[in-house]
Amino acid sequence: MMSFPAEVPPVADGPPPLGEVPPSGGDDLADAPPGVRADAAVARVLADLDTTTERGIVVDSPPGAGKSTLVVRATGHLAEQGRPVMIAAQTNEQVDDLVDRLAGTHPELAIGRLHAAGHVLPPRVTRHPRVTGAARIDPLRELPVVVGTAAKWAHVDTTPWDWAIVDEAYQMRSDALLRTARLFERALFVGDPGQLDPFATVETDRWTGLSWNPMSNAVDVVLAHNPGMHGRRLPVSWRLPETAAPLVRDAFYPFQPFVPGTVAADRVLTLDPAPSGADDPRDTVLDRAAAGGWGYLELPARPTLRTDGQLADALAGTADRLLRRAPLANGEPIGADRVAIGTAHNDQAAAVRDRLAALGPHLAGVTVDTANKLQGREFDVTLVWHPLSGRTDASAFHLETGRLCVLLSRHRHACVIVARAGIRELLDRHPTTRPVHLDVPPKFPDGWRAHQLVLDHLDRPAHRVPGG
Amino acid sequence: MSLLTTVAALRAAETGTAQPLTTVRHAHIDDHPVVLIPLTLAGEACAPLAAMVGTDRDRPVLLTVPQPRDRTLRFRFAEELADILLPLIDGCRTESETYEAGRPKEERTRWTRAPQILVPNPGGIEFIRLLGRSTRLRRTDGPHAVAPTVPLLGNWLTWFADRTDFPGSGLLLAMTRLLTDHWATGWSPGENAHLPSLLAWIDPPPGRTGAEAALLAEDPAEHPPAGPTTDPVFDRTLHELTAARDAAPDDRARAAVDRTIADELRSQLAPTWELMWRGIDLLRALPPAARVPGRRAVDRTVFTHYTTYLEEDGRPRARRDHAASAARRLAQLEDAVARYESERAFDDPLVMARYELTGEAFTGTVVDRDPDRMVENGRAGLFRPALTVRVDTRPLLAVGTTVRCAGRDGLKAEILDRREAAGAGWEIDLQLTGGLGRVRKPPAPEGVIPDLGEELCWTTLGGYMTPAPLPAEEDTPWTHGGPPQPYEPTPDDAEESWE
Amino acid sequence: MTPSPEEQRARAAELRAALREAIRDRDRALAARVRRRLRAVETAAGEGSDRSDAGRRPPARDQVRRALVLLGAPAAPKLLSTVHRAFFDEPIVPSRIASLRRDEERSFAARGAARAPYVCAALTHDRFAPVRGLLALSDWPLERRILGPLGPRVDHLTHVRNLALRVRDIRAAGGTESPAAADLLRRFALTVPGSHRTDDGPDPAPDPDLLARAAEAEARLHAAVDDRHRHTAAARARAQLPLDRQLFGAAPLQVIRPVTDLS
Amino acid sequence: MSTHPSEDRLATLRGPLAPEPCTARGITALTANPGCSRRAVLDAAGIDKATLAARLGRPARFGQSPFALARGRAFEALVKANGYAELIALVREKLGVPVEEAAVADLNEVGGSASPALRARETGHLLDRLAAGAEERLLLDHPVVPLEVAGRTALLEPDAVTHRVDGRFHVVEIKSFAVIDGRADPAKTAEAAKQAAVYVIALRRLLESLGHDPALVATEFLLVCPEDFSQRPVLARIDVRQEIEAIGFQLSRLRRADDLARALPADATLDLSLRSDGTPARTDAELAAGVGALESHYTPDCMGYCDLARHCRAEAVEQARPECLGGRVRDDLPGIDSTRTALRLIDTPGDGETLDPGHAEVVERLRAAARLYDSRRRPPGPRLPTASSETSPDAPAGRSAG
Repeated sequence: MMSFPAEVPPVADGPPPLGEVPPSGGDDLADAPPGVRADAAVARVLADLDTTTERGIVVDSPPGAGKSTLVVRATGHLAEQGRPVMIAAQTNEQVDDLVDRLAGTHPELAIGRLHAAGHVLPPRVTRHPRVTGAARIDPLRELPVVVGTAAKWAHVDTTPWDWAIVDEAYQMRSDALLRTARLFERALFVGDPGQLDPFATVETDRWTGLSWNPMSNAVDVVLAHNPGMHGRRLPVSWRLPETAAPLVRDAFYPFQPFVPGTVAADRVLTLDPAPSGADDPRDTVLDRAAAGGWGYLELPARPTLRTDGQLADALAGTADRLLRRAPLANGEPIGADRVAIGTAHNDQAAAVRDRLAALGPHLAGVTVDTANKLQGREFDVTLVWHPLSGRTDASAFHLETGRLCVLLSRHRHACVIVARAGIRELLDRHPTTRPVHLDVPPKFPDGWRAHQLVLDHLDRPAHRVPGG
Repeated sequence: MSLLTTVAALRAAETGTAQPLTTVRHAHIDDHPVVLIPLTLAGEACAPLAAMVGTDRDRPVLLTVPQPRDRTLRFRFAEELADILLPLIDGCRTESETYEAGRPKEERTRWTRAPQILVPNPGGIEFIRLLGRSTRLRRTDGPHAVAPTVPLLGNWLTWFADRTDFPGSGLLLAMTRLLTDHWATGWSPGENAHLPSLLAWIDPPPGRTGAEAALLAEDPAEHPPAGPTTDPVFDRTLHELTAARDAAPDDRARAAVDRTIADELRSQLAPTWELMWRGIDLLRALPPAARVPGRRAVDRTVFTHYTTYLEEDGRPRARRDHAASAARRLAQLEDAVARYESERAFDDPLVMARYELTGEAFTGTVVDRDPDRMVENGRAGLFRPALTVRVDTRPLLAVGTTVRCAGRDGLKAEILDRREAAGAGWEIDLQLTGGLGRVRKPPAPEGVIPDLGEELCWTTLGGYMTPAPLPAEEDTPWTHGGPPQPYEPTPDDAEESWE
Repeated sequence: MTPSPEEQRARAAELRAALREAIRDRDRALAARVRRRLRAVETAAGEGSDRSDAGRRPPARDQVRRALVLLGAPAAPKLLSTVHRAFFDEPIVPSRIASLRRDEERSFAARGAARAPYVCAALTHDRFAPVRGLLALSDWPLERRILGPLGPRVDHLTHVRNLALRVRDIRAAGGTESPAAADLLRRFALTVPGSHRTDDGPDPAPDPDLLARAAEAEARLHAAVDDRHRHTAAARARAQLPLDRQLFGAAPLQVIRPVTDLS
Repeated sequence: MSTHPSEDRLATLRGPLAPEPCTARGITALTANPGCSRRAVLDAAGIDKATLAARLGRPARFGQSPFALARGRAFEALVKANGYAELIALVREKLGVPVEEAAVADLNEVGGSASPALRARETGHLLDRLAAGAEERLLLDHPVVPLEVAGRTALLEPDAVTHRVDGRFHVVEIKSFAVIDGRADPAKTAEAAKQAAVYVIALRRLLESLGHDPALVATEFLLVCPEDFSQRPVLARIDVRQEIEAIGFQLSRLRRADDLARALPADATLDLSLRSDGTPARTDAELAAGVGALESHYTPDCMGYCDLARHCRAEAVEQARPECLGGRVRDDLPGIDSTRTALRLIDTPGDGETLDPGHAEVVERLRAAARLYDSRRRPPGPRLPTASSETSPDAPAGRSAG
């Protein structure tokens, strides 16, 4: 066990770091049922839209807390009052998803889908009759709702909207906001603060400590210049099961507490029994995950390449075992499309994809991707390549809190983590050392501590299965 | 960095000799580079102690500050440096040429030369940045007046330091970086930052391996550090001499100590001066890469712009960037990084090999071609000649990926299929989507479509996005703090005591 | 044949390099030998420092006394030197202040009050030890030489006020203070609240009268507590200490236990 | 679980010399390369690593410049001069301390004595009274605070501690590196932050031992540095909760050194003492054996901070350990402990040796890279036997190439 000297208080007891969104929204209802708390939080944001005298609102949403629902309801709320709104999301995938949901919820609403020239809209967008796609703003400008990627909005020149909604705002780089901010008077920023920060292809600390650092995320920048803006929070995760929410909250959201919207009995994962006689750790770890939400398959310690073949085998093999054992989520069959495998690096994902392809076509629908690309997505069961597996050092990239958070918070039912043994020792050898910049508060939670907390949890006999 | 670099480093460790990382030189080495080796006083932010500077290997100029804590002597150093550098910079403005740029295209003029400063290491670049910062905001009037050349030098040094962050720029370069870009040693990157050892690895004296010579080159008595930090043991000598200077009873005695200090500093700088020129020789011996002149033209263009700016406006850069200028610079930097990375790969098969290893590029032989292929698309159809390429290693790029041809500028293709070939290797089907000239149906212009048996490299590198426009400074939106106060140097900037 | 100056310089440079080698090798004996040879060569070449200039300067004692009288409260050597340069044209050589207090103590022991006032110590209010690095005048009352917790601040304010008033007087007499004095005033003005006319940043040329008043104003805030400390402590010191200890401070505490044993 | 036997073991290893004093900088070094057993034992036993390195024939190549030392001292003196005038001005302006607060305690000396033990006792008394609200001090100059480290008491000396900022004690560190245009060297700032974290831990433990709430010590510290190119001080508040946690964690696992020491052979020694005639008590070979018995975890970064690094590097080069070439190369050769092995595996594909399945993947990749590298590279070695004469024919003949 990890032991801290008694005098050093756990980080979570300290004051929230500077610049943190002050916790509010739903806390006065701390004892109310999750549904009531969540509704109250949304209602408060909608009320803010009508009454705020500030230039915007920031809503922090933990994983699966109904961020999209909020965006859809806020859009409907504004449209109802005849207030046109522009919406910026970060990827075409996100925009198409959002348009689909908006049009599904508000079929009467005329929606503009602004896209790049040459972009082909997917069927989930084109099936809605009231959605108009265009590569130029002119035919869309008068529609009540126009949705596009931030990158596309940056090229648009038109009169400003009164309100904008910026979705996945923590994934948006400050310079992207700078390119689009002239298009709106006020904005509702919605996003998940626990996920990966946007990245740049250059390394420089020329702008560190500046409130408008172009490499920061959009929310940090806008809050730094508008300290009076409301910070709201969605208090209920509808995605994460009761088995996952407390760990994810403690490890990644120490200052933005949330509760699961369901109890264990609402999320039942059942599997056919493992083939008799075979004492296969892959089956054992799946059984543990089905029973307790988490499974931790620990392969023998060994320093490995980033693309550890045995680890890729174990992940693909476990996915194979899972789908062969007729998994049911609350009695509904789980298809390959409801299963994802998350990695830290692209080449790891490629290695897993190769193994899956070799195991047969029934695995073709399994999503395999890096944490960056899995942000914002949701599955029933996820399998995770532990970012520190087989490493000889713990670099800042691999310790990054957001990466582990994304990987461990995509699932509705269960999550299986696969790693080489030895992560504990690795963490012991690589305590947090960060360069310290004036005027840049430390980020909490730091990756080292988050990894320790997660490992403490996974190391329990209820979850851990020695493999191979 | 790449596995290829690892292999080169392993071979270097094995043979005791540095191994090449490139087949050509990717940096411009000027015919008349300004070599500048600064030394600073330990413990101070930027207190110049000495510099060896010049464009002539046999005529280094030594500048010294015998008492670095003396503000007057520091500014005398800045003046002396300005007296050397400013004429050299000005000397690049003798001939101009015209070129086409902009949209719509227009004819513009630029100088045919641009300055190039070479310093030993990244610390030298940092020195230039700081010396630029500490001199550009000085006033030439009032109680703390300095010579007019001092703030001008500050502007230039700041500009050099700002430009050096752009990969591919050849205006201000650090020798250790230049060398480690082109050679791998059997030591770690940290140890390679020591210029004497690095050069020993690359070009050891007769009778020794690079590894042996590098170890010997760590001795500070033989090879003083290449600056700007000094050898702490040497500092003891200097400390005694500056104390003697302070205690000197008269100007004559002080001048004597100054001479001794200059001699001692020269002994610390001269070995590095020689190393710098050996490094230049080594780099010059490499053939320049094809795109080096193009990047140098960019240097000359920005140099021309800056000379114009200094003549028309000339205000010093503010202490920190504002929101829009920061974002603009970030966009330019990201663009420069992408261009430099892919240009290097296109120019150099050994660099391209790094991308082949990671699967971002592949080299193959054309085994089949359909030069007249049209695909259906409405009435006219699209002209999409097809190629089948045989490769040795398993292709990692997915179907649908766009690739560019390394040897043929502009030739672009889409991967249609990939499969294991009968016999050995793999085959990749490509359809050409760009670089066919303006023709919309066969035949393609002569020589555009690769021939059977031709070996070519294809890669995902080389697609650049034009970044979206940014607001003008005065239109900075509320999200980023609104329009900034335009920067005007304050009396405080000028007064900031330099002691 | 005597070596040429160039030869001597080259020889000295060689010896300096040899000295560095000895230091690197941690060879102290060799380093000492080389250093002696170096000194010899330097002296021969006329390069060494000539420090025998004491005779041309007034005694440090007088300089220190003059600066202390102007400052009006115990002060550190650095400040004394700066003040002397700013108001009496030349700095006091710090090395000569260092030994001054001990010399004065010896002199007092030998000749008693005859040479008064002596340059003596300021005392801590609790144990009456000499305050580290501060000098005072023996004709000042104990109350002025004893520092309680507020003492350093109050003394600084006294210095500020007295220097500001001196500058005011210089100007009133139609003179101009030295640049060093103006500089000192500007620096001090940064440390006293209310010494600037405007709120938008420090005044490049603070008004000495305003500065003096600001210093007095802050001193008044501390006066009650500080005076009490001084008076109580001074009364105790007079009762407990002989005259020489009242001037030069009580003997230092003895260390009774080894450093590592704190329990 | 008494620590006495192992403490004895560490003391035996060290021999008759007194242990090196344990400083804040030494404690922050615990977070640098905590995987190194050699360093852990040497530090726990209080061995003078610089002397040891010299005895092993590879003296450390760094040291502090007299200029840097003088500058550090001068800046601290300036900040504290004139009754702490600059420091008081800073806390008033930046932290809103009221003008009434100006009481100070100079703990550099107690009753004229500079004994650290006396000063520590005085610091304890004063902190006790301050925490209880019985006294008020804005600043404590150089208090001395004890911290138990691996069975020894380190007496630590923060540059200053303020009380009266937000009602908590704040550690003040005065550093002479510059803050230029609002930015300071992040590595130096990080080192200052770690040192401050050590002081915070020590102060919290002291307050707790006095029966006060340890949370009275703030988890941020005040960093005072010169601004731009001037001597004017500026103040920054820096949150050190992460550093407190990292150092607290390393302090909690210091027992490891005892276990490591106990595992050494009985005759192992690290005794650097000299006999009365000035000759070493132990031979250099005995010392080398003692050091050799402790496993090192050399990385090139060690060269930046560890006095023994050159010895460890020579050892690692001798063994052709991949980490000599940097972390990048080491990561490319997982599980392969020497570059010679790596090269043999690359260059002799058909030597019939059955590859460890864990290595197979690594070797396959390396071979692919080596094939590409060898086929694309230009001929090795310099082509410049007489480079200077090619480029500048008039160069003087005497110029040396080395």
